[in-house]
Amino acid sequence: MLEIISSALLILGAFFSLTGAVGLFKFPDFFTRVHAASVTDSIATILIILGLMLRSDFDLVLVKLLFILVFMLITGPAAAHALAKSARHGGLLTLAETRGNKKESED
Amino acid sequence: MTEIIDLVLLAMLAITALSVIFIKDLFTVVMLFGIYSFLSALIFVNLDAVDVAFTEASVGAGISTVLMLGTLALTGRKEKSSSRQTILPLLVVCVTGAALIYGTLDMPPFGDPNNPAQQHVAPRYINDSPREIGLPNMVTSVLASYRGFDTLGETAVVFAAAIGVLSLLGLPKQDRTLIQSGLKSHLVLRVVAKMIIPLIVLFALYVQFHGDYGPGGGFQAGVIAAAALILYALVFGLSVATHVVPPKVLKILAALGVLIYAGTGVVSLFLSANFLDYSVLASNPVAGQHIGIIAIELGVGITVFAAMLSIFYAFAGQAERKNIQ
Amino acid sequence: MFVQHFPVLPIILPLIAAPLCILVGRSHLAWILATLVSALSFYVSVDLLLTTIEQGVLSYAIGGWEPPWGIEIRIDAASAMILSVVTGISTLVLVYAKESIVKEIDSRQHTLFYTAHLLCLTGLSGILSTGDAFNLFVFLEISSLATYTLVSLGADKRCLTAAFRYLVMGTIGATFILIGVGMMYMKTGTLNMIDLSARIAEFDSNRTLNTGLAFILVGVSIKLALFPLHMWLPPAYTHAPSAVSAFLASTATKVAVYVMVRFIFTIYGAEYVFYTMSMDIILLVLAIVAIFKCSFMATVQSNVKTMLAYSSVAQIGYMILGISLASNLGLMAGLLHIFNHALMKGALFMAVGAVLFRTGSVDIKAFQGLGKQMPLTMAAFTIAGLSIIGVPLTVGFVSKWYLVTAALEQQHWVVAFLVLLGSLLAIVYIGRILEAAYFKKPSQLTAGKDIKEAPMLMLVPMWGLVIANIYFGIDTSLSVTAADSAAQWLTQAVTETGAKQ
Amino acid sequence: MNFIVEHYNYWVVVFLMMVGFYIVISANNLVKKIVGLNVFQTSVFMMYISIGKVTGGSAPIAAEGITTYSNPLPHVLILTAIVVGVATTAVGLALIVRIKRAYGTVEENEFEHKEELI
Repeated sequence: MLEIISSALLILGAFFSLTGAVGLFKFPDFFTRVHAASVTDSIATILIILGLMLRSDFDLVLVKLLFILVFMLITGPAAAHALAKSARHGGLLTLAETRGNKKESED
Repeated sequence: MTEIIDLVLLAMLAITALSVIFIKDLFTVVMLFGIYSFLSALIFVNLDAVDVAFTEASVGAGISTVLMLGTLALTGRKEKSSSRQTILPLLVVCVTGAALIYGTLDMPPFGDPNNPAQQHVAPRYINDSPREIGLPNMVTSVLASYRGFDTLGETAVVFAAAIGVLSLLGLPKQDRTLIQSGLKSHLVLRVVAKMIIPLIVLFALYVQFHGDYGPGGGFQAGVIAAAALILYALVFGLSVATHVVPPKVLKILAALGVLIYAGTGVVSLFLSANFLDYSVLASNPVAGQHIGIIAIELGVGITVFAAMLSIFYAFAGQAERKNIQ
Repeated sequence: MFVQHFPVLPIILPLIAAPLCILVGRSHLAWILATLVSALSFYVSVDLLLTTIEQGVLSYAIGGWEPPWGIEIRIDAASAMILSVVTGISTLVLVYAKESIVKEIDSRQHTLFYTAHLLCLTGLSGILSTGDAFNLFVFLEISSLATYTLVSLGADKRCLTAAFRYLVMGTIGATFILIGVGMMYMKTGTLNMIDLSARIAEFDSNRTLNTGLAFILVGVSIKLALFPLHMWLPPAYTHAPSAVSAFLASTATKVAVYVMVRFIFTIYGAEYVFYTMSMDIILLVLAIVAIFKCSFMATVQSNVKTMLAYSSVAQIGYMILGISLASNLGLMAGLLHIFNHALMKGALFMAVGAVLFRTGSVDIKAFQGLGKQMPLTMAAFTIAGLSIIGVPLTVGFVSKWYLVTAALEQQHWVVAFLVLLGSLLAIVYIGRILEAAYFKKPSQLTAGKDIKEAPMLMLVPMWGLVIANIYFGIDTSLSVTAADSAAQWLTQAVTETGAKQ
Repeated sequence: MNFIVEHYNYWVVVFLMMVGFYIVISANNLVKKIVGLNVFQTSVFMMYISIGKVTGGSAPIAAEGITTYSNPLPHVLILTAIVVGVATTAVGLALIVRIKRAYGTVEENEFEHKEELI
């Protein structure tokens, strides 16, 4: 039973990593790409680590995985936030804004 | 299965390396190099070299990349195109490559346990080191005891690098007034950094003292501890960091680490054994080995921590100088 | 009680003294410490030399682990001889440096200079003493890193690009050596040099081992500045502080030559290198081209330090020439020239450093009229210069003599002739300086300046070397005995491995 | 075919070495040269680690129930070599910073004298 749940979690995690990677390529501007990348950081890692935890015995490995999970949960979003914020700080505009600007200049 | 993972990783490495040649944006080049390091760390794990992977990830992808980015901040991120001829380098590289391929023709098959490399010296390390040294991690046993002299040399190299960078760039002065620079507006980062830095230092200590049983050891621990303070300096500003760990102290620590290592060897001289023979450090040879290894790993850890951090300070000090000007 | 630990002392004494220099902080204390430790290492090395000539090889197992599992320190006559040269020159250079670096290096960096010098000494001693191929790489890198630092301490900004070029080429060389050692390990499963030689002797010819040797030889050739891989050397020696140039020119490349000798004769065996792979022809040609091309380059330089640097590359050609003759006598001549060249080049660079100290320039114009203004310095320069040319009663003559004899022994008439012809070029480039110093009026560069003789602390080590130049030129017993027993030991190892086949 | 399976790892490593070496000697920018040096060295490390791999082996940390271990010796050598590599990188980068300050450029073709070319 645990085996099946774990497999499902792992596959789901792999799926989200893949979509994150595709998004990184396909999305049009920086901010949407950061969003796609942070999907890999957060949900995919959570799912994969949970899947691995279900597979391991109740021992030190489990605890280590738990630590990694907590660590990822703290650093992942912080990194994405820092990226987006510095981009904003550096004057990068979102896609909607650049489009808006264009329209204004055309008008 | 291992082979497939290996192949995929090798292909990714090749693509990364090739793109470094053609990309002119140096920031991207450095990032690609970080990726290259991480990928090779994965290959090292795949080839059972966990200690090496750990080091490559913390050094190649960590410290080296940070230093390269620091340099870029001072030198600019665009490579200018040049009219340099590319034929001669290409020729040299092709000759070298041909020689290497020629060399692989007589190489023993990959992964065969009957290879000469696996036959002569190595079996003793694998079979006897748990008994002779008393540690499960054979890499630590070989590193610290059988080939302890190499590691002493390695510590001296790190120390020499610190001396080199200090003589080239000099250390930043410790300001009397605290200038709160760094990422002032990033509240989220400051909070997260405050949460994480103690954890990183704790992890470094774990790696330092658990290196005898699992992957890790003085070198990796030193780098991780230095990384914690580098993060601190990045988020809260260099001048705050120099108040926590003053540059002068780092200089002394770097020297002290080498002295601890060499001193351990000298102690065994005075106990009328050969240099770096730890067996005489306690009445029981295995216990002696253990004491010796803990002592020298501590020496390595201290030197690496101090050297890496002072190298970072030197680069960061240059960057601050440039900002002020 | 320490006698049995003597083999390891030349490495660990400077290694411990280097961090101590940082801890003591004050530059004159660091100077005293560094000089004392260097002198102590010199004493130990000479003792080792006398012991090895009498008793043969000394082996010392680091950590008590017997080789090939542990790292072995292995001192034979060849390594002890060069070890004595390196530690001796280091001591003299340190005495000399006290005054010399005052004008060339920022006072805040004096302690760092002594530390880097000691680390460099550690690396060089380690290369000479170790009996382990990978350990050699580690010590090579210690000495290299320290050398980059030392070169970059120069006063002119061009020392930076020189040091960077040296760093890039040196690292490529070291990585090539790493590749070669890896290939040797792959085929033999060991890293200990003696063990390697026994196991390599089991192969007739092997493509992996051949490639390994080729990579090691190219890597070492970069380190020893064999033509055409010498491009890093002239700028590095020109722009480094004088004390550093004097030390590096007389030790660093010599140690690299020793590494080449070690790999050719001890590990692979002359049979394998010279007959299976016919490396002797390649080395012979490169050596002769080096002698002529670089001697000629030396004759057209106006910067005297650059001139001496090119002369160094040419002199390295003589050493490689001796090795490539693949005979006992040739190897002995090569080793003897390592010893002798260290004495001459050390003295020459020290004299030029003294001129720089007083006149502030090393352009050939600055030398005009110095024969009267700095008589002692220029006398030292003259004697050492005559030694480079190979005038009798100097050490230069002794090494040329043995080199020519070795060439004639092999019926290489042309080579013998070319060696003598090379000396003519040396007459030209040394002669230019002597002419300027003794027969020309002071130029505008130095006119009006009150130029005095160099300070005592610079003259004493300089003249120490000059006297050694004359002493070993007349009484050749010690140097020739040492070189002879070194060469015999090295070629003996060859016959031993040959016997195993 | 067997030969290829047994050696492909070394060949890819050789290719990586060539790429790294090419970057070192052809790059015009000094920082890129250092990156190339690192790529070159890392590839050599991979060759060593490949030497030590034993098929079916596990990481050389003694544990119950494991009989085959990979060879720990190359791992030790490469640990040392990685450290040496980062030390060289640090000194090289510090030199670049100083060169930038002294010359105002880190592009090789912008140095004035031929002698200063690297």
